[in-house]
Amino acid sequence: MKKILFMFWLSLLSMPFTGIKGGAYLFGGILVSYGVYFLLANIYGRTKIPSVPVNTGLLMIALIIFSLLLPLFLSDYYTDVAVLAGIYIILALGVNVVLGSTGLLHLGFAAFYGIGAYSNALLTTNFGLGFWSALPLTLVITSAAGLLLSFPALRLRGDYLAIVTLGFGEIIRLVLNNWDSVTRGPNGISNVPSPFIMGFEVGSLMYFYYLVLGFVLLAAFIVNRVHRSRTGRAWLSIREDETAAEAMGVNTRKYKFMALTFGAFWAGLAGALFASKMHFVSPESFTFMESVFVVCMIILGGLGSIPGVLLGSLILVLLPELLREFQLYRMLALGVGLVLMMIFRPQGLIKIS
Amino acid sequence: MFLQQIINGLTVGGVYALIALGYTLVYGILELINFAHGEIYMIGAYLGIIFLGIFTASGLTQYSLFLSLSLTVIMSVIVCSAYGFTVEKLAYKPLRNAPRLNPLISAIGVSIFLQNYVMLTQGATDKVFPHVIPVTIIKFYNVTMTTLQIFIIIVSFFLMAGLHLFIMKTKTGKAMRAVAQDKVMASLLGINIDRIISVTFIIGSGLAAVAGLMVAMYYGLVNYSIGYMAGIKAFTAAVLGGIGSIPGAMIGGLVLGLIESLGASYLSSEYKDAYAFIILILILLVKPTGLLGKSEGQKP
Amino acid sequence: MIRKFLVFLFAIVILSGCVKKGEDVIKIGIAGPMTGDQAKMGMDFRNGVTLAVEEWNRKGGVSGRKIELIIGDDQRDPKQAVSVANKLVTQGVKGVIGHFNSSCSIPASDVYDRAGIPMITPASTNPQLTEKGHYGVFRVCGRDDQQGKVAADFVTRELKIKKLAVIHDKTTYGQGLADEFNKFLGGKAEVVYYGGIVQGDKDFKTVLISIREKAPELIYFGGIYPEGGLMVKQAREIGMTVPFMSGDGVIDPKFVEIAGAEAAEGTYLTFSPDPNTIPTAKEFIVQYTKRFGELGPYSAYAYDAANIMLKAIEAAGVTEGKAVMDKLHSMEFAGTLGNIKFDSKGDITVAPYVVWITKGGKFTEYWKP
Amino acid sequence: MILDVRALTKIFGGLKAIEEVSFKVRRGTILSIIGPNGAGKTTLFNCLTGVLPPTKGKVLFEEEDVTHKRAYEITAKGIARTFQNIRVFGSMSVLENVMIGQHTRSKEGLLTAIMGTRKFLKEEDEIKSRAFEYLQFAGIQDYSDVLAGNLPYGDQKRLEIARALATEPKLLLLDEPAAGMNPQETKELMELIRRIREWGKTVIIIEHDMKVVMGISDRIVVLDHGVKIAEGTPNEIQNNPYVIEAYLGKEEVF
Repeated sequence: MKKILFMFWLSLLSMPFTGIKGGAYLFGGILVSYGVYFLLANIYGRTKIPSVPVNTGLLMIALIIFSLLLPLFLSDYYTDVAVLAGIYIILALGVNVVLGSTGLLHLGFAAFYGIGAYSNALLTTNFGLGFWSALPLTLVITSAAGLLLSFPALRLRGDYLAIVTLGFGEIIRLVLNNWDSVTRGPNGISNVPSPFIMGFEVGSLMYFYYLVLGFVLLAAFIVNRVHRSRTGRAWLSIREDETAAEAMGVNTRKYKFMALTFGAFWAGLAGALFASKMHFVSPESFTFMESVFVVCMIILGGLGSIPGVLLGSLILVLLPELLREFQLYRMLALGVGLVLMMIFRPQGLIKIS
Repeated sequence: MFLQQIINGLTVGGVYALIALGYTLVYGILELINFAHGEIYMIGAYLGIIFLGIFTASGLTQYSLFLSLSLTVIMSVIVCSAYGFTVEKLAYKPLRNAPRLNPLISAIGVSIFLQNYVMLTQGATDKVFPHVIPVTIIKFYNVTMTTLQIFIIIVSFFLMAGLHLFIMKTKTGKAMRAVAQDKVMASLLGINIDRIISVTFIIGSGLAAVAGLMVAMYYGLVNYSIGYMAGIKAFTAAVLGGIGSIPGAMIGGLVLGLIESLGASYLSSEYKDAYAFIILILILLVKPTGLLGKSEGQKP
Repeated sequence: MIRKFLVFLFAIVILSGCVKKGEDVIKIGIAGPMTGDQAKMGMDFRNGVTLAVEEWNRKGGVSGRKIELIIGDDQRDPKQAVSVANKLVTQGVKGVIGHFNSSCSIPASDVYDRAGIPMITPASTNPQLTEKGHYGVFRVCGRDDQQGKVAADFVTRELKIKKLAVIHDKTTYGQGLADEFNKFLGGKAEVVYYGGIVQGDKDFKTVLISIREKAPELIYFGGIYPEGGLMVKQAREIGMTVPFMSGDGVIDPKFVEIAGAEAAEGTYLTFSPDPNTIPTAKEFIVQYTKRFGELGPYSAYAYDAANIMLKAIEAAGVTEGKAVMDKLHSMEFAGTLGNIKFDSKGDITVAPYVVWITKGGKFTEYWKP
Repeated sequence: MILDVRALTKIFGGLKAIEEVSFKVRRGTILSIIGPNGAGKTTLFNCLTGVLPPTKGKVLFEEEDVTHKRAYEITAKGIARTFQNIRVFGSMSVLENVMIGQHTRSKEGLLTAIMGTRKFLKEEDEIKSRAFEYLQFAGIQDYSDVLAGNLPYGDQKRLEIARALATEPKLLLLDEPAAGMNPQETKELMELIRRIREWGKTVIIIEHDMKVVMGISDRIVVLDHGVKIAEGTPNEIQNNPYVIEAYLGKEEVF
């Protein structure tokens, strides 16, 4: 009864926006979906999503083989989506180092992504560098940006850090939009060339797919290695309890530095790939929502877990593409999803192994 | 020109200050950056347009503009407070004992939800506030302002003073301060923490609704995305003044409004949105407690 | 979970392989902002194209084949635009009407170019689009440099203004237009203020106050109607009476609604000639208003773009991209807004811009170059 | 003298949490710090370990001034601690918790980890086997793969001690190790602390359980309202009138 009253309250609240009829529909909708949920929960006997034991090794091999074969029977469109998913995975792996492993809620990662994309675009179009010669420079520039931001970040805890990184992200976007002489402002930079491998242009989507896949594997491999090393353990300890970590001899400042720089490094790589895939960069691609989107991927998959990052990125990139007709409701669902995840399953879909 | 910019800055700053109060109240009590607060303000602005529309359609506005406007304000404040109350109950209360990051992420989720909820139900295009309020332009020497501007400045000050008195003098206000100081102690003294938190959200949301309404009237234009930027700026204002401090939020809001106005006119208007962030970062680096914040005894 | 997900992925792969391309229809893509804050523009544009396609289908289609419209929503986000373009290509469209925003059309044109599919945009006015040299990119609207030139001519020759201020909204469109306008002034009038504002901002008084100090005789604004409307309104509130001038992004009934009829009075806007005064457009306007209500600023362009695309396909006899593009380059088309012929870049040969004025809350044609 | 505390003072916004506290600790002994709640015992620990910067005074560790060093540096020099309210790394495994303790005693960085060099692998193996030894020492080796947060309370306390020992300290600070333990667990804990001393480590304990304090301490320091009111052997303290007064009416101690 209390629940029904509560649903009634919700529909009452919505009435100024949805009208009386809309409010009534909403009431019915919530009631029905709650009924269905109740029924399902009764059938399964429990309401919680069970955590899945995953045999990671075997699964990884299967996944790699699967992704190697994938473009052979995918249409261009889905290859395109897969490439985008790959780029997001790399970006999310970077954010995962900062948020998942070290526990720093960074809401400005789009800035590093953007810096990576713009560095690549500018170096290749203005200085005639190729993708490969521009890449190391791009990575140095983004890592340096990450290092630069870690100075203020080191002094702040928790939510203050979130808001400062958010501000940093917005400042970078404004600079990209307003520094016309370099970034060409809102027009963006077009004609970013494709990468060449041994004098052979990786123009076709399928080759680009393999290039991105290679980078994804490399990133996952490296991040995983670091995750399980002394450095990774130090990061985790900071996430768990900063004071205790420091008391255990972990130089928390230094490791936060490292995490932010290391995370920015991958964001830079993702940005460079994004630029050469789209052949075009503009400030609109690096908004606050982009940062939130990546954070969502990690939260969905499970903080700090690498398979979780893969799963989270895939779900959040693929689902909206598959359900393009429901595009409008995508963000709505994302918002509700975040709240529900925090309340019912804060550890993400995949449990940290 | 300088004086003109000051008046302009005060108008904008008054609105920031009203929203900032909501952040400061909630942060003081829950230590949570209520990311969704900006959206509550946006909802307040929409509610104003919706209710005024209803009253106009029912003929009330033609009968008495004053009555219609007052009812609009009352209804918007009530419904908006209900939104704030519900958001707290649904999205923050279950997370009260979770790690600090979780309610923050939940708040971001609420913010995304509310933004898109309004977009879906009210459309993505700008809503125009009906031109019902007669605007008179007042001019003396070189400075021009509208009656609405004066109204906004006065209402902001009035509400801020009212809130200050409420917190200082009333029993509920004192309870709020006690909860902000020490939750455990307050509950031992028999204060109902849940009720105080609800009251906090209701007051904050009500103030945001007034801010939203005034902005809708002043600019005559509202869309679903205004909450994000206004929310961030109001938060900056709260931090600028010292988060948790009520006079701080007021001063922070006004100072931020002035900085934006002067920055946009003397430096560059293209970077107008960046000033708030630059100030925010500088403040947090140099004096994290803000202008009026007290330094708390650090506890590890 | 993972296993289910893999099964899910496989299912998608298999399903996408199963979709057979219906060979008896010709698919035409239409891409623009169907949702988001410019959804109204997208809707006008979609209505125009729908009307044209329905007329063709009623006549029996193109060379006996019916036309099927596939709608892509780019939400005016360049990244989405590329994604939508790829999707349209995969679905086998033979031509694309779109995109709407220059910032979307430019990156998307690369995708269509690679796939050998012609595109005609009804609204992207940024010169860069056709300057890239893609053979299959066309536009039925004018270019910002043409629009900017008309505005500059009007200001210097007709109004004989000596001092003016230029503001833009820092977008591809707004800044592009303002820059072109600036260029064509050619020093004949002094620009006392030049600067950008933030799109989405609501408070422009600070900028206007700075401008007021410089006492310009006219303010030129490159941008779209919400900012345009607010700016005019706020200028009047601080006692400025100077006339405003802007481009096609502002010519929308909402502009007057936001600014208020009184404040908007006398604002000059560059835009294509009034379709109501063009005899060839009469039939279209009747049909359109009957079906969808009031004409949007780009409805006629969308209608023309669709007709031109279909006519070219019919003339080519095949749907193969290159052949259609050849026809588009060589033929002359009778559009509602006059005859259209594309030059080698894909732009229309006659600049169609005139100056409108806002009077009593309505827009009327005011000056022809 | 392994530790020499000289006139240490910590002020929180006007409130003196500890005031001019001085004492010395001899190598290889067990020193207990007792006092009523709010006497400043934990604050003293926090100042000794660099968690909080002291307002005034000096801390000398092995004749070296460590007063304003940061916590991790002090740990590296050889002072380790546990916390009053348990602070294990809850979502890491028990073994990983202790491996963190080895942080200052290992040095491989990011690059060698990425490349997986032989040196790196060797060090990882060493860390792991040593961590396992500490688990054995604390008697919780059976739980090495369990998430630390899922351990029962008493075992979490042991884990904290094992983790602190893994930093290979010369001086170990234990903040109320017996709090919340049943008599059997307390007995085992005392045994563990004695073994730690036999291992050649110096130990400082904050403890309320007087059985523990009197049973294992070599010397006792008594704090009240941030001031040291007495110091001596268990016997001397038991008979000290100031101490009895400080405790009187508050807790029944003896």
